[in-house]
Amino acid sequence: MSSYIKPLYMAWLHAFKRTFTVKYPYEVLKPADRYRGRIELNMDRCIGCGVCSYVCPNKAITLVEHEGRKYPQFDYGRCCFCGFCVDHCPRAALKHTHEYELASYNKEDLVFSPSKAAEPPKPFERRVVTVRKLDSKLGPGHG
Amino acid sequence: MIKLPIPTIPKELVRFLIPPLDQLVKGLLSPEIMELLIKVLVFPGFAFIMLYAMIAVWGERKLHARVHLRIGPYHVGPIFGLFQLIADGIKLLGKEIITPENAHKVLYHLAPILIMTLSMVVLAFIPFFPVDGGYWVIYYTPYNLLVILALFSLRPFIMIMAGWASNNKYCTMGAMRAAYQLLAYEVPLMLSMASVVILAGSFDLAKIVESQVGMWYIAPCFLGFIVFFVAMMAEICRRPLDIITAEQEIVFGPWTEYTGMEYGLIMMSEYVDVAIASFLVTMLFLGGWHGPGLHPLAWLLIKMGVVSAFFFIGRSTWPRLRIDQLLDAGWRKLVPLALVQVFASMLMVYLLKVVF
Amino acid sequence: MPVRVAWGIQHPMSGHLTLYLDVDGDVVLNTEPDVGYTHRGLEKIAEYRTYLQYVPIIERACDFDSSNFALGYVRAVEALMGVEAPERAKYLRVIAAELSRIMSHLYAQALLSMTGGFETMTVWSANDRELILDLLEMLTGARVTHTYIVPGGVRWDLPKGFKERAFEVLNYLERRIWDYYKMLFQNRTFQDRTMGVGVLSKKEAVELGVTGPSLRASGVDFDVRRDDPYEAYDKLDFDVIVEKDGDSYTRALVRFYEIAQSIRIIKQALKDIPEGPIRVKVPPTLPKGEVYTRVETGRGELGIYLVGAGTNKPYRLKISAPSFRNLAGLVYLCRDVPMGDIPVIYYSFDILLLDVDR
Amino acid sequence: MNVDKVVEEVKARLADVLLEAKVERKNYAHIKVKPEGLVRAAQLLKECGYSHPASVTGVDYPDRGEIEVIYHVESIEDKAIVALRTAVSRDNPSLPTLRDVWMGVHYHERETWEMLGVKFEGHPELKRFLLQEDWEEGVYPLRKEFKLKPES
Repeated sequence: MSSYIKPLYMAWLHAFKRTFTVKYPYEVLKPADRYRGRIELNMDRCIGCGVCSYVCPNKAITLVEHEGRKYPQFDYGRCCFCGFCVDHCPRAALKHTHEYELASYNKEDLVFSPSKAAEPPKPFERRVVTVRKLDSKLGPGHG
Repeated sequence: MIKLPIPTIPKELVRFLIPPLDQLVKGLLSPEIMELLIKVLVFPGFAFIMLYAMIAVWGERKLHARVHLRIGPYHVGPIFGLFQLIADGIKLLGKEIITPENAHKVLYHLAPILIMTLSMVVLAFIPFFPVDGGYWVIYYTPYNLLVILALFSLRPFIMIMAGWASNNKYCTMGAMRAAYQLLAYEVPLMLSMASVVILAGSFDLAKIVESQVGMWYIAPCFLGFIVFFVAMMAEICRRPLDIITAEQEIVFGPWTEYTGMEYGLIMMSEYVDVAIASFLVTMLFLGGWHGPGLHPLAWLLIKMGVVSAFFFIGRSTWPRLRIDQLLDAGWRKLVPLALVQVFASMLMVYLLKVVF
Repeated sequence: MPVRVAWGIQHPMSGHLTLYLDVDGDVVLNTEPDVGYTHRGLEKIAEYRTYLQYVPIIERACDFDSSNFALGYVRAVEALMGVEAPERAKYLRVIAAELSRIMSHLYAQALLSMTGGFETMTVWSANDRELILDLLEMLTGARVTHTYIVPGGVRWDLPKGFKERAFEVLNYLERRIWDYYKMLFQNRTFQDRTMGVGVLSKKEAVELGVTGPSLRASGVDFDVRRDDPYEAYDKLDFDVIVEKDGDSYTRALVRFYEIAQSIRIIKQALKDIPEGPIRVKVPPTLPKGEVYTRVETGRGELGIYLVGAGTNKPYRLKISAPSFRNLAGLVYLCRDVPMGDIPVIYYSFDILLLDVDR
Repeated sequence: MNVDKVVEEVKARLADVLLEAKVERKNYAHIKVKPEGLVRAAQLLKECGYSHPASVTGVDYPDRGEIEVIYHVESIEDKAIVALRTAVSRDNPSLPTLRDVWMGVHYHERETWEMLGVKFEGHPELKRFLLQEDWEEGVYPLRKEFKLKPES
């Protein structure tokens, strides 16, 4: 009988604990330092060698002509955010930003031309939760 | 030229057939009619049920979410998503009502209307609180408990009808399960109710409540209370016993094919059923409208709200049982417990008669 | 007369699997699986990608357990090249793989409790899985598909503050899982639903080739981590959980205890981790030859058969996925059971269809 | 039975069909037999405690004109793997099914048939498994002549 009642007790107990939810559109979690978000291109350092395009597993990077020089163009419809291009760039011209809200209404907007890729990341406009709090009152020995 | 006599209608007949307007208005505005209108439209009728469904859906989702350590409805309405049901209702109104090609069209569209009607009709027989010279009830009969349970046990037949009419394998399976489930809960439900009826000596809910002035029946009939609560949970398909509409197994049971507002009606009827079940539990075991200080109706609603919460929290407490396990529990556990309770009640009544 | 019901592809609980069930009343007489809805031809793609490019792709073979899958593939590549990862990288790999295993097991537990409509455990498990995902994000930079383990080592060292946060989260989780035990495994209704459902005896389990926690639940004492040790597992102390009942409840219970063991392994690895380099140079091409390696993923044993042809692309790659092997057990058990037990048996095996179809 | 002993046993008892048998590394041996000796070899391995297959792989070698089929067989007791391999011609690849020896080989063989066209004689359920229903008959995606379309 107690094995029927105990879950009921547990359920009522947890009804008054602190919630886990991050209210996403209003507040966002701070990504970790190493987070692999949108790739930012440093146009001054880029030499247009094409290593990023060669190493990309999904062929998301193509080299395009821009102001008379070759620069990578990123297609985030294909990108898998593995970061091999950043690793292999001989001039460290590529860098991950923490921007991850890349959804768009059409496929064409996901193709980031060199000039668009060179823009700095947009800052978060909402409250930023730095880290998830662990509820020390959860678990046995605490109720 | 022959003058034909113009047929004349006797004045009495005219007055009888078409009553003058003033009398009509007077008749319609008579206190009896007005009272009936209030009962049907406000309490316990449409307005109350809409309000209850709104608060119940919100409360269930909130409670459920809190147990999950979530927040629950958050955006719509003033206090953290109270108007969620209205938003859902508007969405459902905008949806197309789809009829499956091979369905029996008439029965298919009749089923959701019937199940909603059936749930609402039950409200007409519940005496809610005493008013001078009687009770606040739409239609009073001394056998109202019997009528309510008889109407309640019609629900599986409508489910079978819907399941058959939808012409879908999952719907048919759900309909069969509805029939099985009827066998499991109906007998313990009646038996546990009988123990209260024996103690009160009446089939009238009002009398039963009146006889609980000194002591709520939950004390002498604790076993009966448990059995009644569990059987009622099976009757109104709350989570551990919602085998008929088991989502993970047979999609949505007999109601799989319904869309739009027909689906809305079905969901609404479930919440009406929770309201009625909570009223019944309150009145049979928890002293109905008795309580110090407040208006009887307030006490009734408070108790009923608490009982509803216990109906709702089952969803986040236990996983669903299998149909054979429910039948097993119904016949091997609930029926013997209910029988013990019936004999205990009889013994109590007998002892009371002998001793006093 | 039995009716053939298509349980799947458009069903709340089927995932990407279709089971054609022959149902008589409420009893399933026979089952025929129809898989392939997520077939992406990963084995063929391998022949068109360099061995490094394939790492993020094989992680997609099993999204919920990506580091373990990457580890299996990377070990095959390294064995073929004759390269060994440095000592510190081995420990880091163990940490990533075990975090990935916890992530996978929590998800399996969430789905299994969902089969009974028990959303509480689903959300609790998902909540605590988030904490593990946060740790993985700190370590690898991505939450689900990490691309952390590459041929020759790992890509990054431990970040600053990782040890403290990891101990904090793991200590919390170690306490918290006993809430799961109370709420799920001691819940009488859950026991009723899963105990004695889908019983796979020891002999049947071995003959069908069932693997992983499902095999250990049937009483077979076999774990690749201990019996064919790879990376740093031979230096770490952990128990292999073996139960003997072989029903759905036991399969869930084995996974539950393995979460505790994984926490233990990560804590040890974080304490014992040696200093040193994390990545060594690897040759640019795969040498001629072939190799078969196996690792223990969250779902069971993953075998990778790799044939090299002297180019930088594999000549042939075979992924022997654990869910593919467990599928045989599922089909074997879905006979003469009530309709309500189908989802329970399905999710007790923790079959991920991405992994079956590849 | 230990892999060394298995290799000795195989050499002693399957000499007429054996092409190659060696211990490659610790707990891993491979045995190559002629197709006609496959069932006998499988039965022998099962006697030795190699109770279930871990994978069935087909590798296409167009230059040699043959498809190699490899059964990786596991033993729980020895924690060892034996790769039982055989080669069939590409033009008419056909092998006896090992389903009667190892129950677990069922879906593996079905997949190998679908992907490489190796026909397993006596297999009860040799039909579409992973590929879609309207896949062209006689096109086997893991053979080398099947090329992926170049991406746009």
